[in-house]
Amino acid sequence: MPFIPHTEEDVKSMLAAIGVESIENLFDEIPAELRAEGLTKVPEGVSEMEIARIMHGHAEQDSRALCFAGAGAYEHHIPAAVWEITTRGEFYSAYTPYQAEASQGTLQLLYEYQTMMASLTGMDISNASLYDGASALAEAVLMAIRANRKSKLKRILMPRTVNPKYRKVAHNICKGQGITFEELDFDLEGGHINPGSLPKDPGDIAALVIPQPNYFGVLEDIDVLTDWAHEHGALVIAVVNPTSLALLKAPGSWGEIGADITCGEGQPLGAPLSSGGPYFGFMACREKYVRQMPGRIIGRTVDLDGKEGFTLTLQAREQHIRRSKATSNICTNQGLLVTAATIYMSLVGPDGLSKVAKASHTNTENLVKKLEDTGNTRRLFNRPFFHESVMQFDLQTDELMKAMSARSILPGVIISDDYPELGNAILVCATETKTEADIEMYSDLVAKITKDLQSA
Amino acid sequence: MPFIPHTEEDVKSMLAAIGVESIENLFDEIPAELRAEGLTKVPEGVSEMEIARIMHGHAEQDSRALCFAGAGAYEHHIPAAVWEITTRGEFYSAYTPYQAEASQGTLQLLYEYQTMMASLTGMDISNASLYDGASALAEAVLMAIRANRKSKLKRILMPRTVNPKYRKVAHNICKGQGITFEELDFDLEGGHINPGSLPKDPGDIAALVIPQPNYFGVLEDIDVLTDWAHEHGALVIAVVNPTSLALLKAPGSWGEIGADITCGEGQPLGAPLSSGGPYFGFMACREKYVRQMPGRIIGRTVDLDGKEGFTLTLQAREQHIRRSKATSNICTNQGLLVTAATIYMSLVGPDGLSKVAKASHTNTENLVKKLEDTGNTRRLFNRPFFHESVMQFDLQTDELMKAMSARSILPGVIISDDYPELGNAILVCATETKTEADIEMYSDLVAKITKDLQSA
Amino acid sequence: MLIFEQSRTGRVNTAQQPANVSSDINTATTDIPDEFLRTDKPLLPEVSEMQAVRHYTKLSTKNFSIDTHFYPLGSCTMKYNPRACNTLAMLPGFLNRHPDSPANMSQGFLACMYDLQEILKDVTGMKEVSLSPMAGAQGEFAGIAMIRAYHDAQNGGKGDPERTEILVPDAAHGTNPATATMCNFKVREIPTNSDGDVDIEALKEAVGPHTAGIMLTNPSTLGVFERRIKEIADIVHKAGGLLYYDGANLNAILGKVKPGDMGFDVIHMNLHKTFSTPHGGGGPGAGPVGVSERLIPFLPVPMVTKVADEYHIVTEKSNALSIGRLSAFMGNAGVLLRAYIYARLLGRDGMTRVAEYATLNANYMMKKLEKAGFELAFPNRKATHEFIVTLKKQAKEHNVNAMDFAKRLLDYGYHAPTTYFPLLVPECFLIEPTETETQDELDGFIAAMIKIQKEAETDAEKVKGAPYTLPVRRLDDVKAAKELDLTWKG
Amino acid sequence: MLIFEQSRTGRVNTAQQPANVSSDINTATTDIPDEFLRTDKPLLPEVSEMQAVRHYTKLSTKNFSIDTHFYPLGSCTMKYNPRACNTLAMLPGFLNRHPDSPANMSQGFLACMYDLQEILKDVTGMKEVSLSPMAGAQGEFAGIAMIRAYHDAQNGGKGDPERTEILVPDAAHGTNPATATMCNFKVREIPTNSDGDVDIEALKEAVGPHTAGIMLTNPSTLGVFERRIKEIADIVHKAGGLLYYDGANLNAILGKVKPGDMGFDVIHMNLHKTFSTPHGGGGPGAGPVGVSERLIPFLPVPMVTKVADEYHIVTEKSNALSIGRLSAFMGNAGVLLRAYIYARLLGRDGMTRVAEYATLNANYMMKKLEKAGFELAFPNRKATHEFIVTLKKQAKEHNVNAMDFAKRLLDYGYHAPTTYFPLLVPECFLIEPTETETQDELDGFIAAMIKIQKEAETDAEKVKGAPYTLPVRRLDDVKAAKELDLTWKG
Ligand SMILES: Cc1ncc(COP(=O)(O)O)c(C=O)c1O
Ligand SMILES: Cc1ncc(COP(=O)(O)O)c(C=O)c1O
Repeated sequence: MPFIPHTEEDVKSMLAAIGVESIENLFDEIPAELRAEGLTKVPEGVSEMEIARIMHGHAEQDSRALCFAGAGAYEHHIPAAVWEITTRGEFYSAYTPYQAEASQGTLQLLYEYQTMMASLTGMDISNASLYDGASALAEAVLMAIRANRKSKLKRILMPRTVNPKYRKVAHNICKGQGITFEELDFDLEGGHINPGSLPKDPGDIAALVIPQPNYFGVLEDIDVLTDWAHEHGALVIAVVNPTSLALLKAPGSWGEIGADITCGEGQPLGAPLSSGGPYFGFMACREKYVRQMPGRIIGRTVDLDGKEGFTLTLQAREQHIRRSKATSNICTNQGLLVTAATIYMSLVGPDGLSKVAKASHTNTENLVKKLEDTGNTRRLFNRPFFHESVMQFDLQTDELMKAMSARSILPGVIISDDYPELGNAILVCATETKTEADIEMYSDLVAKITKDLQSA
Repeated sequence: MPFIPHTEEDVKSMLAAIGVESIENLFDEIPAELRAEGLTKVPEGVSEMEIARIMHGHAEQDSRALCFAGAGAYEHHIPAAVWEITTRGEFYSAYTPYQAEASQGTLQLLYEYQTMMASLTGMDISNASLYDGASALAEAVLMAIRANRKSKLKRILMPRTVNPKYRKVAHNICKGQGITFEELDFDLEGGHINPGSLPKDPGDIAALVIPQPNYFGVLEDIDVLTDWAHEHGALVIAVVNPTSLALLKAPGSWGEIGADITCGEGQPLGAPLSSGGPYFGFMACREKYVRQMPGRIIGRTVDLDGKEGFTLTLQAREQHIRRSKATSNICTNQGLLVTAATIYMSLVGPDGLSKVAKASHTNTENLVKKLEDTGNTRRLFNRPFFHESVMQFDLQTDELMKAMSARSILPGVIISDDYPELGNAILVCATETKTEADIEMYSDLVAKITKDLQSA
Repeated sequence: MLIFEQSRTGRVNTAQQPANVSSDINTATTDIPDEFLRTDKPLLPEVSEMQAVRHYTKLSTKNFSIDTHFYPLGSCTMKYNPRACNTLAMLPGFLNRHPDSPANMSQGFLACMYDLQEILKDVTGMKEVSLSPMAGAQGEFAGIAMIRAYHDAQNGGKGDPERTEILVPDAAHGTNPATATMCNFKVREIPTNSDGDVDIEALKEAVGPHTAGIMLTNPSTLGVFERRIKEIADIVHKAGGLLYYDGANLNAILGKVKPGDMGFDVIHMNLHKTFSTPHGGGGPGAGPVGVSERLIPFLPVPMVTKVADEYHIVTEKSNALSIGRLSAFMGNAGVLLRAYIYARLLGRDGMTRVAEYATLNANYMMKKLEKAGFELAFPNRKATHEFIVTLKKQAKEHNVNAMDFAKRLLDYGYHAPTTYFPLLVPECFLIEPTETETQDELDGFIAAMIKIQKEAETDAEKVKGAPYTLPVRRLDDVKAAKELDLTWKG
Repeated sequence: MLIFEQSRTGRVNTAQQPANVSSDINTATTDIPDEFLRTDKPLLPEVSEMQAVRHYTKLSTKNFSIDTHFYPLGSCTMKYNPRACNTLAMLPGFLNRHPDSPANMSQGFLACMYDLQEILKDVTGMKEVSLSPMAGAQGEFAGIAMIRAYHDAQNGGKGDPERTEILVPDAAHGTNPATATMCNFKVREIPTNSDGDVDIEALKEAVGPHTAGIMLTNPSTLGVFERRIKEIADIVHKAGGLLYYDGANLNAILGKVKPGDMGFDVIHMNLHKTFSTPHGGGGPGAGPVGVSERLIPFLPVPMVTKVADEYHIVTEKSNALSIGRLSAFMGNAGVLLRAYIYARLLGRDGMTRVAEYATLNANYMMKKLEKAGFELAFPNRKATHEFIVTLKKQAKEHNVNAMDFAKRLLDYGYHAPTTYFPLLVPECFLIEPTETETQDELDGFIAAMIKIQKEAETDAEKVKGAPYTLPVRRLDDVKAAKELDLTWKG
């Protein structure tokens, strides 16, 4: 029996110890009319050998594409050590460190993670993870509403330069609680929130969300925006890419006093693309808001002998203690991904992460230039960007996508659904994993496909 | 610097502690005229990201072929747990357990391995590995010469049904010591050593080598052969496939008193094909010969408190103690592969190994029948076989090989170099990893190719 | 020692850096204007690859885990996570797929997701499944949000604004009430009777036009099967409420009884429990939701459909009534892959056996502990896949409480059961052995409990001082919360 | 507990078995006649997958290893094994290649092997390289067999049968004399002078027409560079002998000096040392051999050549003078892949740095230990990548010997250095820190040595009773060898 160790004799002796005739008897409290006849649609069991062959087949079907897509999920080099250590049984098959003494490995790692993330974001403290970047933004919004005691109206200013999927998730998760999101439109030249377009008298706002880089890859005027929000009594929620923070100003240093809450998608720190998950959301904030923070937090303390150790702390914020009054319903989070991220950050270090950021920036810059050189596409926005850029193509984007994907190149992400005003726009990205030859292959192919399709 | 942790300041402080000016000074005992100018043919270093891409490319080049080759290396299903545990740093990056107290993991595992192998082979004891099956046979021959005190002539009877590569290796390793190998030819009908063809008066022979199954996959008359050897004062060296031992008579039970030394290739027990290595040679023997055994042996003992523990033992046989009088020069052996094999055997168990053996047998039987059904090929030998069979084809074997490999099927191993008398012969094998569809694909393709080539 | 304490300024790990990039954080090697740039170096470790490997390898060995210890943490289903699920889910073809890849580049992955949806439908008896929620609690959120959406769609779209309450038994997991709050419902607690079943009279009193729904676990977190579930369903349905099933305990009933047949309208599953995806030291999980007919339109996106042998991704574009997406992409896809592999390995018979042997193990332990003198919370009931021992006698007589027992178990090489949950049982040990443990292992745990009981009688201080053999002695949680030290400051 | 003690008759691990096969060992489910069949069940464990995983996971944690501990085992080069080398060598495309695949199905693998041959030629300064030997000792065998083949081919093929002796310094590794014996040579030991160099006068006396060759390590196993190597080469060459280089210590001189330039005719390399392939708890290694011009025809097969951008496998078929193959296939191919990846990661400059920093670390430790009062075996010499401390004073004064120090180091979390080798230094500690260790780690080891020295002075019994903190106390090796217990008997 797969994964069940019982021999027939074991079963006999165990049933005898219980004092029942058969295993079936153990289910006799279930009303007879409810009993199922077993399963029918679940296939018959297969051996590991068989499923291995099936899965190899499926994996090969979606063969390794050359990926120029970003839009919230980025292909970075992941050191082999990251997942070799992360998948060690002791990390992989443990659970939430409820018994701190028997979980010092995970707990110390999380404390180290909190330290790294707090420093990277320029915040005082970090939690131990949320589900993903999008839901982390939702939690940040809920947290801001709780934290901003002065604001009464549960209004959030949400720029359209925030990842549209994040905006949807924030809306879907927060709407039950009567929160309203007011959109801020973007500048069509710059692809950013033009500070000039900010309302003079915005009224009672709980928080302004500031993405950096924004969804278009463009850099926002973070200092001006942050100060504007604070002047109007709003908290600032920064949504950032963690790789970029090795290069870009940390939210803690935005404007005069810095952002209040920082969140984002942790995937670039050691998580493979893997169809969108598991990734992890990170969240960091000012110390004064720590009691409003959702999710696990690890603290350093001492044991009976005065020896240093680590433990879950401030649990009174959480659902298992506070139940309906908790800061969030989150329980299981994304521990293993944080394990990978902590090892990733240790392996690349501050220097390496900065080089990853720079190489990604430079590669994207080269890609944009090469694409423009074809004459068949042009960049839409004139502002500095991090490692993504919106390109407008002469072709219909879905035709281009079809032709490129047939050649195993993923040219980027089509964004016209969310931004119809931008026309045939594709968001492109070239991280440090792309070589000059890759970039050339892309631009050559665009030229060729455009020619072929236009002459067809 | 890849893998070197020193900062510039470290270097300064260390040089100061040593009292030299520069690292270069540390090399000043090397005569100046010998100093190299550095390296020239070694390429420039690359990052892990770059080498990963290069190696992915190379690996994909030799894309997954459907493998019907055996001939000493067998594709079996390997449970995922085997290598996930084997490559844990504590197994992967430890060395020979010289400090027993700090190596109980490896030592206990090896003791368990010795137990499993002794039982599988029906012998009293096992060592902890040799390099591979071929060199294990060479060591077995040397050991037999030492162990057979009655024999003076260093003569070994070596059937031609033993893997020709093993015979070559045995010859290459043993010839320096004046050992002579006398060949025994095989029966052309049965593909086995015909007991009737054994010399009546063989003279002084140190040992007879008996392969089971033999190189052709055929089963030898092990009982008769064993008894014959013992009657003539020769020791019996069994060369066996460990998978087959779940099904076939253990060498310890051959004939009246069983074989004296058993050796073979351990690869089928959890080692991937991986171009021929690393595999491991196993060797087991009667207790009375233990002091003639080459390689590491682990013993169970107690510690200062009387607690059970494991340690290297009988080291007086080995080169680091006995030097020029050692039983072998072997030092580093194939520990990690034995680790994998031990975990493999624990995961499949006696029942699973027997099923692997049976399924491999049945699949090969089906393959042979299906191939015969095409009318383009026939089995050469009429004796029972384990999981390999020699097939004679209508086509030139190298034409067939070319045509099949172009379709990513490896149809088997061409053996005409070693057995020109067998004509267009290919040694085929279908382990438990092959499905009916695989086998049909093979036979259909043979029919098609034969037709195409014959009509061309 | 913390990784930061092993760090040295200027140490770099060249093999892990892209070549030909300046690292000086202060030089504008890019064309990005200075105003956007960081000027300080973030506090990431500056260690060699070996230092990092050694540090985290050693840290890992300070954990108890399923791969090293019996881990009978009630309500968490800490059973063996087959290694093949990990190895196969980490095949390059799966890892490299970008979530926004078009369907023509994704047929292999989507086939697995589609099949998993079908499998989960069969297992739960629900009509349709969405895989996207990223853990149990997010599954709960999706479920309750669907209940809200359903009521909002009543009366020709005008909604049913009266329905502001979610009923939750007092034994419920903390995520249940927390979720109801997140969806802006009021929580009303329903008491449990002495047999561990819901107090039906209290329920009857509680329901009404304000009832949006009830959240139930069956088997409940008390380790018993709620026998009058049909009656409960009728009561709630008649009042116009919907039934939410918290699937955390599905392991107990796989193939034996289906939530759909019990009358539930919506269910979440914890794949990291029942489908044995790894717990990862606190996640990731996956909390797919299944629904009855009437809630199908509200399911969260994305989902996968199959049309003429091709797989497609369904988004909010085509499902206007959907509660929408709850994550940027498709939830914890890699976890879903692991669950799919696990389900295929088990197959339909294997699934049913899971419930049988999980139940066998729990009942065996329960009886043996009872015989050894431990007090059961519900001595007249059969255990499901878990059961509760109450140590209130020990606490009273020897001043050795459940926490002390728990810590001492660690010394004996066993992870502690869930303690102090459910809250209504005093000095509570919720014990879930799972089906993958051997009788020997269970006997070992029971023997340890008996030993600790003896220790409690003869040397209570010893138990109260535990653990002694772990990397640290008992930790000061009060100090941790009072003198917050949440990041290393050098 | 042994795995067998966790076994139960009849327990099977279904997921790891091919389907549809009867398992009954007694029924002839195949057409194989009974006379060939086994009737008893072999003693393999009958455990569940989880039991096996848990058992071997826990066993692993009882090991010291590079990934967990500083491991300054002299002569063994226990440096960091980059994880990428493992991950990439285990790509399915590499694992699935059958060794008898034709060259057209093998270009990816063969390209790596060819490149590795070229890299090793550069590193050693030899003219041609064969990768096939499976460890250092087999490399030695190949080397000495080639020397024999060379002498046998002299005099127009009549050979030079007088040459029956191989010279070996008394400091040589045990594999050297053992190898010479396997090739049927007599071994003549050459003494070492007080500076650690070969006693040239003794050498001059030893050489003659009976000299087949000499086996040397340079730097020697005494941790010093043999300065008069050229003179030695001349002496041996003039006498008609050849020079064999034991490449175990190549880590010390990578890119700094090449064996080929020192006058060696043949060399083996230990890729598991210098090229950082894993030691695996005792292997596998890889011991490629390189030769000067005159030995090329004798190289072991297979080798890889490149003709017009295609790679081919060279076998005994085309190389008639070859000493032949020493393994069934191509040696430890997967180890060779790991070495290749490592070499590419380092590159030419990285290689040279290896020698530099390995040497820096060794000299630093040597000086610090000397300052702390430890006696060096060769105080007037520079260390190479390793060096020797002799604890004879401690043994004499406090009755605490090298073994006691070694065991006590384990308590302090350090693997012991190589002890009692080379044999000519009494109470010998051969210490090789390698280049991948930090100054902090070296300082920690030195501090531990100083502490143990203090303990030896004040509480010798404590040191002699070590270790105390490991899974077992000091083991009784005498009992192990006397009362042989080599397999479990139930
Ligand atoms: C009964 C019950 N419900 C809900 C949950 C929440 O699931 P998750 O932790 O995956 O969010 C849990 C798990 O901890 C549980 O045990
Ligand atoms: C100096 C020296 N020579 C030869 C060898 C033998 O190498 P191997 O163990 O790989 O056979 C060793 C390694 O142990 C060694 O240190």
